[in-house]
Amino acid sequence: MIYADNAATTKMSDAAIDVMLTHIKENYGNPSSLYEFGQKAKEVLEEARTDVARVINAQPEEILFTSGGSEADNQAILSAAELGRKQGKLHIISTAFEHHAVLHTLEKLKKQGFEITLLDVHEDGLIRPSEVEAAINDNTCLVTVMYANNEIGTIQPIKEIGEICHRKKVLFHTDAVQAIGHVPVDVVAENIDMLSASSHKFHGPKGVGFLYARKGIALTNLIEGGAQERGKRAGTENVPGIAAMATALKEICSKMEKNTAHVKALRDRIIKGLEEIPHSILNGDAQKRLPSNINFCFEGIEGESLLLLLDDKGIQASSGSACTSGSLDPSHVLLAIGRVHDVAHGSLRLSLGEDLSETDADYIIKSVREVVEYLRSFSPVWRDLSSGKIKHLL
Amino acid sequence: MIYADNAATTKMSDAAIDVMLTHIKENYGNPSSLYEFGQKAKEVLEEARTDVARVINAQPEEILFTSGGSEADNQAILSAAELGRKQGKLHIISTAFEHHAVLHTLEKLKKQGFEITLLDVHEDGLIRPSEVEAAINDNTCLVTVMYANNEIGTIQPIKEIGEICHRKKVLFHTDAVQAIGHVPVDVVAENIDMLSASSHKFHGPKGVGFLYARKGIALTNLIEGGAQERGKRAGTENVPGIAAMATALKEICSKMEKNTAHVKALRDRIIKGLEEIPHSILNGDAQKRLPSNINFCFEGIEGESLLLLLDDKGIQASSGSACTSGSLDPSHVLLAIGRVHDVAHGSLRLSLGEDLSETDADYIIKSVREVVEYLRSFSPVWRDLSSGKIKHLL
Amino acid sequence: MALYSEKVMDHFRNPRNLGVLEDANAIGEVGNAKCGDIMKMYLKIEDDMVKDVKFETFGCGSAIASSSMATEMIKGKPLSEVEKLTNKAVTEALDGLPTHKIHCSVLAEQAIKSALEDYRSKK
Amino acid sequence: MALYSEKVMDHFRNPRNLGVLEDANAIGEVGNAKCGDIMKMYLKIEDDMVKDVKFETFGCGSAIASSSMATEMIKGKPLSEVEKLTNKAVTEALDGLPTHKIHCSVLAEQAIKSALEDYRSKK
Ligand SMILES: Cc1ncc(COP(=O)(O)O)c(C=O)c1O
Ligand SMILES: Cc1ncc(COP(=O)(O)O)c(C=O)c1O
Repeated sequence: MIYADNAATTKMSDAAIDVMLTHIKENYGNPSSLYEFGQKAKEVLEEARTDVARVINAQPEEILFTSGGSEADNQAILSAAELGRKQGKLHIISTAFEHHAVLHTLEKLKKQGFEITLLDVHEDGLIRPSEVEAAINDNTCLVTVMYANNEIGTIQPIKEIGEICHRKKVLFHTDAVQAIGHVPVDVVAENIDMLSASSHKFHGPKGVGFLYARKGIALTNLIEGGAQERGKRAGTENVPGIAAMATALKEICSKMEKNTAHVKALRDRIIKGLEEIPHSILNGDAQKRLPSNINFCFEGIEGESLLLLLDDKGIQASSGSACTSGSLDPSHVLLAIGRVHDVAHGSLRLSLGEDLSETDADYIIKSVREVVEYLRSFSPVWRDLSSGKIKHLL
Repeated sequence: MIYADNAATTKMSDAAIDVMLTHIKENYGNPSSLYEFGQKAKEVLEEARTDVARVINAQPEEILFTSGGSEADNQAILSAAELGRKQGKLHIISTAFEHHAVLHTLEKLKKQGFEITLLDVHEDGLIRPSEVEAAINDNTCLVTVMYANNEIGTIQPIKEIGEICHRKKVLFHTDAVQAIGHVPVDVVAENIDMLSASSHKFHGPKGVGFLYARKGIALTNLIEGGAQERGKRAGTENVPGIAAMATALKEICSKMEKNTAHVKALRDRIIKGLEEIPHSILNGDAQKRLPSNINFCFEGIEGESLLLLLDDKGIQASSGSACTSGSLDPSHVLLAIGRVHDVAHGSLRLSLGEDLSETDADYIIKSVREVVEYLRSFSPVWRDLSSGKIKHLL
Repeated sequence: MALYSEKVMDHFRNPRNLGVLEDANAIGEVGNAKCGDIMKMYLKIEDDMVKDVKFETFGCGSAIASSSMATEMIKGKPLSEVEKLTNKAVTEALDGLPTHKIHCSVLAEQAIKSALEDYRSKK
Repeated sequence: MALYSEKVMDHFRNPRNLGVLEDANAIGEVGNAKCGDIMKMYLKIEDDMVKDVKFETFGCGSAIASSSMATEMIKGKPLSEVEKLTNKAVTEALDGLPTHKIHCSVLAEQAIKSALEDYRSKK
C-alpha cells in the first residue's frame, strides 16, 4: 500500500502511540482533581502546552486545546466576530478557497449581518497581499487566510498579510491545519494573531487540535461548561491525546528539514512524470506549495474512477471530483483557481508521506499514466476532444 | 491506590484500549475517503454508531459523535433553543444543580433573551415531576434535567418527566453523562428526545462522547465545516476513539447487573460506616442514587485538607469545597439541596469503581473516620461547636 | 460495507462491451461533462433485436458499472424488452448503488432510450 | 508540579505548633467558616518576645501549612520582628503558593496581627 493521502489524515507515529498509551494507563486522572494523581495529569497537560507553544514560537498560555482543526477555526472566527460586533465592525475578509470549517462559519456570520469579502486566489492559488490591503476598510474586524491550501497545497504570503493586518490594526487568523509540522511557522515573526491546527495531519491522534490566540485576545467560548482551558473551552481534557499530539509535533518538527528535502524531491519527480501526460495541468504554483502536495487535472476523465483504479493498484489518493464529495459540484478550490467544471472533475491529489521511496514515486507515475490512458480509451469526452469535435481546454 | 473518583473520570478498559490501538494502527484512513482503506474506517465508525444506539434503544442515525459530554450538552440545548426561537418560544426549564455545561449554556441563552426556570431540587436531590408540569407554559421550548447528578448521584424521575414533556409537546433533553453505562437507559421507554453522554465516564477514552437526538429533531451545528456526522458536526472523525467508546460501553452494559449488585453493596456499607461519624450527613436520597455514589458533609472540617490526607493514605476522592474548585463558593449542587456554606465546605464525594473490594471499602471507612477526627482535633470551628459556643447544624 | 457492492466493482473493473461499435445503427449519448457523467451507447439493431452493443463512459465508478451492466441486460434482447429496461432493474442487477449514485443508473436507462430514439428517427 | 510545594506539604502533613496554648495571653482569630477558612493563633508573650505559640485551623491544605509556617517564623522572636511578618514572607518560606491560595498566607499574617492587638488591648 502506498498511502498518498496524507492531507486527508496521517498515520500516528510510534512515539505518539507510546505516549498516548502510557498516559492512558498511568495518568488517567482528571487534571482538575487535586490529589497527586490528578495533578500528574495536569502536569502532562501543561508540558504538552509548552511543547506545542514552543514549536510555533508562542507562549504556553496562548495555546488552547480543542477537538481538532474545525473546532479551532470555528472558535477563532466567532471570537473575532464577537470582538468586531462590540466595536460595530462587521466586515470580514477571507479567501474563496478556504476550508469549509472557515467558509461555513463565515456563511453563518453573513446570516447574522456580517459582510464577507472573499479574495480572489488567482490561477496560481496565491493571495496577493496588495489585494488584502485594498479590501480592508474601517469596518474590518478580521482577516482569515489559510496558511496552505488543503487541496492544491499553495502556501500563502502569511508574513506579508500579517504585516498589513498589524499595520491596519485588524485581527489576523490563519487556518494552518495543513502547514503545521510541514513548514516552519512562527507566529511572532509572521504577525499571526490566531492560528488553527489539527493533530491528525502531522501523525498525532485524531480528535485533537489546538488554537493559538495571542495574549490579550478575548476568546468566545464555543463549548460552555467547566473551567478547563482557562475557562475558554469546557470538557474534561483528553490528556493522552493532547500529550500524543505534542509528541508527534515535536517529532515531525525535529525532522522537518530532512523530510522537506526528501519529500520535495519526490514531489517534483512525480510532477515531472505526470506533466508528460498530454492535456494535463498542475494545479497551484509549482514552487510555493507544500513539499508533499501534488494536484493535477487530466482532461477527459473523471476523478472517482481514477481513484478507484489507483486503489486497485495499491495507491490511496484523493480528488476534487463532485462524485468523491457527494455533492454536485467539483471542488470549490479548483473552481476558485479558474478550473471549469469539466476539467475540475478530472482532478487528482497526491499528498506524500515522509516515508515514500523513489521506487514508490516511480510506481505512482507509471500507475497514474496507465489509468489515465485507460480511462481516456473509452471516454466519449476524450474521443470528442481527440477528434476535434470539442476544443481542448488544457 | 484506591481510586474512588470515578465520577470525575475512569480508567480505560483493556478491551477499549485494544480496539483503539487496532484502529490507530490498521484503520487510520479518513472515513470520507473513497478508497477501500477509508471505507473500512467508515465501516468501523458506523458499527460503533449501531452499537451505541442499541445500548440506549435508539436508531443509529439518531447518534451524533462529539468530543465529549460538554459539547453534547451545548449542542442539544442550543439546538432546542434555535427551534424554540423559530416558534417564538423562549422559555427553558432546567434544575438548579445541573452540570456547568448545561447551566452556562443556559446563562448564554438568558443573555439572548431566553427566560430560564431552574427547578428546586429539594433536600433529597430529587426533582418533582409535578413541579416540571407546573413550570411548563406555552412558551416553553425545552426541559433539560440531568439523569443522575454528578456530585450527589441522585437519579431523577426521567421517565415521568419525559411523559409530561411528551404530553405537553415540549422537547426533553437529559444530561446522562453520569448515568450511561451505570444504570439502564431506554430513550424510547423514558420519552427522551435528546441525551448527552461522555465516554471517559464509562471506561472509554477521553475526548469522545455522543449526543442522541430523536429522528426529526433538527440539530444546530456547534462546529461548522465538513459534512461529517450527516452535516451536523464537522471535523475528521476520531474513529479509534469512537470505536473504543462503543467497546467500553458494550462491555460495561453487559456487566451492569453484576456491577450494580457489587458496587451498591459496598456503597451502602461505606455509607453505614460513615454515618457513624457524629455530625455528618449523607447528601442526596439514600436509595435513588447511582450505585457508585457516596457524598457526605462533615461538620467542622474543610474538604480540601480531607482530600489531601486521604490521598496520603492512597485514596483518591473529591469534594465540593470551594478550595477544590478554585472559586470562592462551595459546590452549587450542595447549596441547591440546602447545605449552608459552612457545611458544604466539609464535603466528600466517593465514586466507586467496579473493582473495589470489601477490604478497600473498610479501609475507606477507617481512613475517612481517622482523617475527619484528626482535622476536627485542631479545628477552631469544631471547638466552638463542641463547646456549645455555636450550634451544630448537622 | 465498501463504497460499492462486489457486482459494481466487478463491472467497473471489468466492463463488459466496452468500446465503439463501428457498425452501430443506433447511438445514444446522455449527460454532460460539466456534471461529470457522459454515457454513449452504440447499438446494432437487427430484426427488432439488439444484436450487439458497446458503450463509452466518462464518469465515476458507478457510471461505468451501470453502463456495463445495462449493455449486458439488453444484448441479444428484443426491442420490446429493451424499451422496458428501467434504472431500477439496473440498480438491482448491480446489487444496489449508494443513494447519491442512483442517477448513474438513470443515465444508463436514458442512454439506451436515446439510442432507440435515434434508431426510430432514422427509420 | 504538584498542587503544592514540598514545603507546603511538609507543613500540612506535620504541622508545627498545633493545638491550644492553655496559658496564652494573646489570641487572634480570623476568617469565617462560610468562606472555608478560620485560623486561630495562641501566643504566649513575655518580655516583648513570643515565648510560645500554637494554632488551630479550619481550612484547606495551604491554610494549615501557612499557619504552621507562620508560628515557626514568630516563635522565640521579639515583637518588633513579629509585627513585621508579612504574608509575602510566609509564602516565600513555603516556597510559594498557588495564586488562588495566597489569601491563606494573608490570613496567617492577619491572625498574628489580631493576636498582637488582643495582647495590647489587654495591657
Ligand atoms: C453530569 C455531567 N455533565 C457533563 C459533563 C461534561 O463531560 P465532559 O467533561 O466529558 O465534557 C460531566 C463531567 O464532567 C458531568 O458529570
Ligand atoms: C485546511 C484545513 N482546515 C481545517 C481542517 C479541519 O480539520 P479537522 O478535520 O481535524 O477538524 C482541515 C482538514 O480536514 C484542513 O485541511
